[in-house]
Amino acid sequence: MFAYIVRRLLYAIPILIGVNLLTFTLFFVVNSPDDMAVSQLGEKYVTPEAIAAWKKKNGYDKPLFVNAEGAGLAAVTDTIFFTKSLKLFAFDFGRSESGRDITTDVSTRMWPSLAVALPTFIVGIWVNICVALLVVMFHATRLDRWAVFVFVCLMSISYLFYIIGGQYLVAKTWKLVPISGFHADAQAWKFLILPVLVGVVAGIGSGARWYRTLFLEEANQDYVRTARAKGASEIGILFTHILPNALIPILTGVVVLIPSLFMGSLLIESFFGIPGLGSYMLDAIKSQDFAIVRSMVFIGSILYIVGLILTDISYTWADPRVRLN
Amino acid sequence: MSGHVSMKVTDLRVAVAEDGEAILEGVSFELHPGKIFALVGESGSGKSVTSLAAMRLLPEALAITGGAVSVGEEDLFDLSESQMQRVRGRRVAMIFQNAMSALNPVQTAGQQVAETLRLHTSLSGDALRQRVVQLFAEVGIPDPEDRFSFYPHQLSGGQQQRVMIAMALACEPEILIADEPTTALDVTIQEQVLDLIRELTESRKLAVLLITHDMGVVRNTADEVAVMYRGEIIERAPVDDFFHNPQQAYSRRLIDALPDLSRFQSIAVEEPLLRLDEVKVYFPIRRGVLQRVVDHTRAVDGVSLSIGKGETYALVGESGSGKSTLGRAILNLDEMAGGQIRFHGEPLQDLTRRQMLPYRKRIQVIFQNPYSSMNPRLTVGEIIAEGMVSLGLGLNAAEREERIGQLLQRVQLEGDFSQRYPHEFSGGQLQRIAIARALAVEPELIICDEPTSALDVSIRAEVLELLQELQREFGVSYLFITHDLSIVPSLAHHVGVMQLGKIVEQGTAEQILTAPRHPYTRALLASVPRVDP
Amino acid sequence: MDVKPLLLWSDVLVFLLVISLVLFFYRLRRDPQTRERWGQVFSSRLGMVTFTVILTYVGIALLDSLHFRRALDTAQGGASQEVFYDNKVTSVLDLVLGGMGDRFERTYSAPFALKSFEKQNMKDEEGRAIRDFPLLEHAGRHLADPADRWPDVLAKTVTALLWGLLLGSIWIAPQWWWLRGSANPWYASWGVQLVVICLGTWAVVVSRYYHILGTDLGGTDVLYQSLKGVRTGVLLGTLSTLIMLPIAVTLGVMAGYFKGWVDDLVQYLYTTLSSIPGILLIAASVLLFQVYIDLNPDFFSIGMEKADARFIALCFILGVTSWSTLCRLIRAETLKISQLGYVQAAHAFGVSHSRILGRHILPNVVHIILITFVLDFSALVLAEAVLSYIGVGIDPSMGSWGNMINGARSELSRQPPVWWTLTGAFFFMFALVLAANLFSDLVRDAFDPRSSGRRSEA
Amino acid sequence: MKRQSFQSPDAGRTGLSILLALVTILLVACGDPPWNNPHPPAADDLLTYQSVMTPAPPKHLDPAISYASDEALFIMQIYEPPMAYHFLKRPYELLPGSLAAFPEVTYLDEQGTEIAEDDGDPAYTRYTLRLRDDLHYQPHPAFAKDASGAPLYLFDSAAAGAAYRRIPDFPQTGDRPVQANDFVYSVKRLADPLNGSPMLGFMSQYIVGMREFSETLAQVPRSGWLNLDDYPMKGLSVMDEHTLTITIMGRYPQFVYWLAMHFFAPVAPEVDRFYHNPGFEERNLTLDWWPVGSGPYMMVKNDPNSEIVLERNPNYREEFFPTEGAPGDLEAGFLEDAGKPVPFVDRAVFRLEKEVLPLWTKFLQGYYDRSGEVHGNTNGVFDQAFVVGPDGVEVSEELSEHQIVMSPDVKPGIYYYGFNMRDPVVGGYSEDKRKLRQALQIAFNTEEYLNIFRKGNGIAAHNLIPPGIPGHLKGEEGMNSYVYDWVDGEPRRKPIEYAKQLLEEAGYPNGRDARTGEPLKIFIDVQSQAIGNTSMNWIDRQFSQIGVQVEFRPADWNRTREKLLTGNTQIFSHGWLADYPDPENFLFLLYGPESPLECQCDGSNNSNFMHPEYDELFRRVRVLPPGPERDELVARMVEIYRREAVWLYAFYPKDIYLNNSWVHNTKRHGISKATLKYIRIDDRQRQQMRQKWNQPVTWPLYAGVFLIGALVLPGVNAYRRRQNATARQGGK
Repeated sequence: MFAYIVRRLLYAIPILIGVNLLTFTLFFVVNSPDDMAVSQLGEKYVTPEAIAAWKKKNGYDKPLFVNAEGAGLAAVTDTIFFTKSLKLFAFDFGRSESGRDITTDVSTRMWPSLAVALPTFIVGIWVNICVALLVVMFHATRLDRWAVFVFVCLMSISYLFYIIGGQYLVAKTWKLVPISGFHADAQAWKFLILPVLVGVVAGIGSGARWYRTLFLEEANQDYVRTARAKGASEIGILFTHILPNALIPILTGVVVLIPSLFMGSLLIESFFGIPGLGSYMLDAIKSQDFAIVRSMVFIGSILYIVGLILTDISYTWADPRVRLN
Repeated sequence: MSGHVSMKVTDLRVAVAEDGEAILEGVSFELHPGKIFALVGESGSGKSVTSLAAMRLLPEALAITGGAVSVGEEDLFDLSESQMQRVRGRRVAMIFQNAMSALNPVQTAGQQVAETLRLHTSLSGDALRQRVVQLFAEVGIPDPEDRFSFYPHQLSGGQQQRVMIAMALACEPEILIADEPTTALDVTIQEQVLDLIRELTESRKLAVLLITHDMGVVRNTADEVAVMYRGEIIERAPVDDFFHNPQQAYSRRLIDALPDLSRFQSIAVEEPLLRLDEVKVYFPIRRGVLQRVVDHTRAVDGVSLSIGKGETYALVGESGSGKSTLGRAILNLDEMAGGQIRFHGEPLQDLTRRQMLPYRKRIQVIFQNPYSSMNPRLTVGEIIAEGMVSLGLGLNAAEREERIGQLLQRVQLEGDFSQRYPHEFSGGQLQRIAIARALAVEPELIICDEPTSALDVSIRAEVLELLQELQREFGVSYLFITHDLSIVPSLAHHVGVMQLGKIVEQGTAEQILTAPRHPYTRALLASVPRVDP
Repeated sequence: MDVKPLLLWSDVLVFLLVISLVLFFYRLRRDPQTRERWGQVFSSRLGMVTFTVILTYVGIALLDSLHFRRALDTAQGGASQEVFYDNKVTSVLDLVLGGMGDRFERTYSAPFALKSFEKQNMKDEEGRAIRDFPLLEHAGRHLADPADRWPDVLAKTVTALLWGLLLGSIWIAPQWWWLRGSANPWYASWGVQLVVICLGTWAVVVSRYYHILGTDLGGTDVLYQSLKGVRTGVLLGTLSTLIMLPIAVTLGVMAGYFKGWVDDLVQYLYTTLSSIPGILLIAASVLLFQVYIDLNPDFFSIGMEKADARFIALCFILGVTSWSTLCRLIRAETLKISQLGYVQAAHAFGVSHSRILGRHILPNVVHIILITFVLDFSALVLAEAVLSYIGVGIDPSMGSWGNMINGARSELSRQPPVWWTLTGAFFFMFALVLAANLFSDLVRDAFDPRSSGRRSEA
Repeated sequence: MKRQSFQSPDAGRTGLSILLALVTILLVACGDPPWNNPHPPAADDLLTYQSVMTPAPPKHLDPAISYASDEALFIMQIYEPPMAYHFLKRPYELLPGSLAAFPEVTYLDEQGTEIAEDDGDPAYTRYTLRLRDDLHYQPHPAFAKDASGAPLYLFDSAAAGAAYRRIPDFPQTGDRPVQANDFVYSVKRLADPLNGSPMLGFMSQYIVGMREFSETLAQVPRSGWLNLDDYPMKGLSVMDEHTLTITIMGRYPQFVYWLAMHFFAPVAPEVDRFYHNPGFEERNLTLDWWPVGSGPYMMVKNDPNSEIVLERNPNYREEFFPTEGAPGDLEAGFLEDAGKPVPFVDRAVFRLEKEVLPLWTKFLQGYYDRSGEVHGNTNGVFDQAFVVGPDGVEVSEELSEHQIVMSPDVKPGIYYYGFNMRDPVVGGYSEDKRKLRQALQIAFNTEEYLNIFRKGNGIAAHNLIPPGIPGHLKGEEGMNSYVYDWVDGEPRRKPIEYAKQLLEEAGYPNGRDARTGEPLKIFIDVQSQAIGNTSMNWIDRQFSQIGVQVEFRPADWNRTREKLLTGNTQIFSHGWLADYPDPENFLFLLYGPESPLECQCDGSNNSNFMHPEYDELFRRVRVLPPGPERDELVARMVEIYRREAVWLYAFYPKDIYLNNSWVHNTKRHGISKATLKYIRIDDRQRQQMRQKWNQPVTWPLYAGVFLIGALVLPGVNAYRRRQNATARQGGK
């Protein structure tokens, strides 16, 4: 298993290089370093000298991928791509184009993201499982079919409507919670109720439907018949046989998401004014702040890869049949 | 057969819930303590449905429409579901066909047995554990203490089935329903499990309902037998009577499918067609950070054999013995690690895809699963024509069409089947089509990889018959790969017994079947059911 | 009227798609397994209903994809006889709707309102300056008394519905004749068709007198906008998948069949792509295309073509970012199939690689493509709204539900709230996505071997 | 035997009551309403002003670098530049800020000898600045000293100071009086190329020796802090502790306005040195993040992701509320606090609000005192609640209960769509081209556009000089007579028929080229974020009235800028916000040499307007002091602008800020942001109103609980039915 993890981590390096190459290409096809300087310097009194100074200060005064003037290895190393990527691999994200330290920003904004994403994730899974179990209890009645229909309806509503509706009703009309904002203090939960609620409700449709399918799939397995032949009650079977088995695909399906929780949710964060990484990313895209975009892509890729590895590990943990090699 | 009746099934009727199509049309029988009642029939005859209906474990698509199942005083069909839960496992227990899937994969074997006890007794803690270990010992699981915390996948097939039996017997039920308890097992283990059931029936005075398709099992195990055919019991008799004097033609056919170890193929010619010398096929085992090859799985480990022209060579072995890999190696589908294959004296190994082409025409193959060996999206005609086209037999479309018609007729199908699709045919018909496909390129050797193991016994015989006819007609040789010794005598000239990648014994069919030398061969042979030993 | 047909790239693609789908199904007609599975889909009432709803949307989208430019009147005393065309692009849908999109108001107005939502400076009869809600230009002008509004609406509704019934029966009668013997529940489809035709007739008739869903900030009819959003939604949902199909299928099949370094390379490619946070990839790519379009204005003679180019780019990007899932599935399935007897048999018959791929592998992964196609459809329609919110979606000049929601969001916080734009977008989007989701369930049940296996077991 | 049984109805009821209990507990736990208060409970009793920053946090807070109004909002509370504006008086009036009196101006010739003011063109102008003597910096660790008098927080290595992450982490602070040299130091910082100040290019045209200073510094090898005091700048000199002089080249009367901007506010060298401690920059301990000044407030928290908090500077000089104002101010209550010492509020919290919607809701709930600081944030939500009518703002009934006070704010700026005068179709100075442009101007109904798309928040411009600035005329004489007629005491746009006629005269009858019959198509370059689909459609409809077709070419800012620099546009959108209230700051937008094509620079004359008469007039206006002579020249220039129809349309942006009733002294100042010190809050009223407006609606909670119960029960029943079923009922 250790060897397996090490191998997966080594495999991550070419992937990250590829990711970086793609990010750089995409970004610099659109923008030249000059464009970046102009966007950062504002609208008034932008002189070529100011642009040159900005590029020098921020390290964009080099060729992108190949330095024709550089001798030998310098042809590749003395480039924007190499210098900027190398720093990323050392987890040195540097400063954003507007001059703020990205590491500090990321490490402070990570927590609000997590504060929303983690409860949404956990409560979401819990609620979905409960609802799915309830529906499985209805199984083979007309209610079951209606429940599935309702799930599909819930799935068919755009996330935006959940957010808009939630804010309009709960915060604006009923005045139960603040409409947006976040404070990292004892009363932080007050701000989290609504985003978590919206996140959970929006996820019920697809989540509960998926879990229901998993439960029913397990319910058709031979060992369930065995358990019934033993004389176990329906509820007993549900909890001692079906649930643990259905948890395998559930767990492994969601484990890949856990690291990405740090990245937060783009929409929820921007609608609810939560200063997390999701809105950080959105702002960076909007203001075309390449340093942040580059770093976030890098972090996102790493988290994704970690998620994949965790998934594999969680398989071995949840399912005694699986061994890694 | 008189005395106490443990379970009485009267006029049991089951139908498809949706359209009311009848599955069981009035099945009745009784079970007696200490006796094994065998319910025999081919797939789809309704024998499993009978057992599930009796336990009220039918899937939702099926519904009980009539009849009664009484255990003691109680009619099980009058009980509520929650009362029924008290009957299951305690008074009536059940063991299922495929133990691997019938056991919960994420619970240890011990826990699963303990669950039955916990449901029906007040045992708990250490006492519970002790009881489970005791049960394990009783059903013959080695190291019962350790096995308690083994997961099902860590146990062998036979042990899994023993766990099932332990689970069923945990609460000392009066009645045991065994639904094909040995079907998925290798023959040697099959015998041991049946012995165990027999033994327990005696010692515990169990009333056993044994459901099986295997007449050999019935012959060796049951006290009374009933034959099911299309949802009805068509014949019911004590075992001896049944085998000596079957009343129904259908029963007769079932009995006839049992092997006859007195007639063998005479050895015809000695012109070698295919020669294998020390053939080895290894699969690498990779480990470590860099995935270096640290070892090899020796799937085929030095096999030598020779097949003559117009001869059938049966390669017998249990699953995992490497017999199918050998077949693939001959076809150049798996790479060889060593040794030589000579066809007409010319080496086949190390040929490229292109160089292999001329031989493809001459060596053909028939696979085990007829359903997966036909592309569902092509018509039968297209399937048969494929080889003719790609191997360049030089026929035009009309000629091909004509040849396909002939071939289909030759394998006892109708010529106009060529426009139809595989899913419209039964397994037996598909296997005939597979034979036609192989014959289409006029091969000299056909590798038959378990061609009949997916078929019901009555159809199996027909297909084997056809193969023999074709051999006589076209002088084609067969390499017949099988796990089932019982079909060998009527078919093979030579037999090789394979175990763990090696041939442990080979010789003429008569030699092997009448005077086996290797203990493994003997074990295999012992488990073959016979009508009249 | 002189018109000049205009074929946008997306029109070309969507008609190509329709043609290829028709051909595809025509070819598949003779494949009994596929027929049986489709039969399973259509043997349920739900399948019929949802399919009809989807077809309605597709129909609207196709009508809206037949673009043309009207000719301008010849210039007075113009020296040349050359005909010039309006740079405003009209579609057949606009004709069908009877100018619903041309009846502009000044700004907001509520559904069926007679007066504007906002006050304006006016002169009363005596010429004094007053401030009041002005009457709408195109709503209720035929009414003598504002109090007659609801009776009038009712009367118009009844007539429209009667016309709708008539048209509906004319439309359905031949179908009934043609499909008399069919075992499928066509009546469910006819029911939906009738409802759709009645609603359509009603909308076209009543919209001449009222704004059924009100008007938006710029005074455009919201119903019209919602209908224009149909094309965007449907095309995005289909074209994205269409564009990614060749790449995903080719790579997936190659990886699963040839294994070895091909497999390693393809796996590397899709792991890399899928490890980039999707939204960033999409945003970056959309901006890239935007710049390309900005830098090459000569390629696009009219604004519509520009918006269209951006739209296709978006489809392409969404396709590329989602290919990895399909590629992975196809690779896995190919791995499985290439172990099956018939592929082995083909090897034993010396069939060439390309023939094996073409005859044995590809046809047997089609069901995965199909399932992905229907499953992705609704996800893509939903994604559009989110992307438009982030600002990397559809060009603002192209009608889309996402753009409508985006614009309408702040309207809800007005006092009183402007709810109708949001409602319009919501219902049109919801109906499509719901139908697509339900339909995709049926398709998956029918085509996914796992779920169909379960069914036959029962 | 113990049996597992499921007592469903009981269980259902128990579950329900547990849920109910939970909700009740939750309600109790929430404490007293209002529950939706987004502010954390106050830890102290400082009077706190609660406001917003929108839509993004400030990027720069360094007075030498920042050049944006949302940044000035903070900088101007913390720093105090030499000059300031009168809070109430209009037109805008300059006052000494940190100076004791207006700067003394002396004119010098080439040799540096003093000459009289009207003595021809002086070679230099010298400004002598005398400081107030009560100026004092805020407490700050940069001023903290150890026993020996050496700065306490100077570290040799990054590790030594690693414990400090924010300014409040430093336990010791110190302060000191402001000295003349601090002003000199801050001008030198403008010239330091490493700072990249936007003022460097512009100011080095004027301040003597600035360019040379900058070039010298560029050659200096440096790491860490460089003491700028060691490098003299020719135009700057410190006379004594409270006096300094700045010498500029030639005559530039507008220079005194620049002195009211934060570029010239004092920066202490110790502070600069403190922030150059090793490792500080990595932790955002920079002047760009933690400004240090002598203004009324100081920064105590800078979390750009959520909030910025200012607190009263205990060392702030003596300052009083003005005692006189503009006409009407007394009636509006703006003089209630006349003569009282400022500032009034102890603390100001600016919370980040990216979206207008939640901001607006919180404002209406009373949680924000004002609807905005830099923007009124009322555009997106303007509606029936607030309508701009001819008599000011009309408020809906519900909101009039809130007694919200409006503060209209006309910024000294102008937004416009300009023609590129070098364009072959719409450009050029011939009669037919003029007519074409005028026809287009008439067709574009600016008033309607503003009403619909800016909710009346704008004034159609007849002039390129906005109201409140000399040169802007009201009434008939201020009307653009090429586009409007004077009817019934107000300007009325000329009829479309007239536009059509002009168009015909220009050679485009009915919008078709008279020679080829080709329809006239105009191209408008817009910034893609700045325009929506609806307004594009609307503009399209406007021009279709005269048969002209419009094509939009949206692009991002970089691309738009490129097009402007290369003159590759036909019609473009642009805007200008003035730095100071002087007509020169607007008239230069059309000054020929300012054309980007002419100067090969980032010039402001994006229309590439070249008119010799205009240019000549501009050169004279630039150096003239305000007065009738200048007014007359300005009027002639405006007339040229109107006649040549250089811009398609233009308007002066207007903004409406809303204030809750407990906020006083809310008058907007169009230019200066240093107004926080005048704000007064009635905290008691604020508490009451918040209570009143935010009573939560609780029935949905109970309804939700019952709904869940109603959903669970049928499931339980179905289960029970199955448990009691026998095989006899034809079921299972």
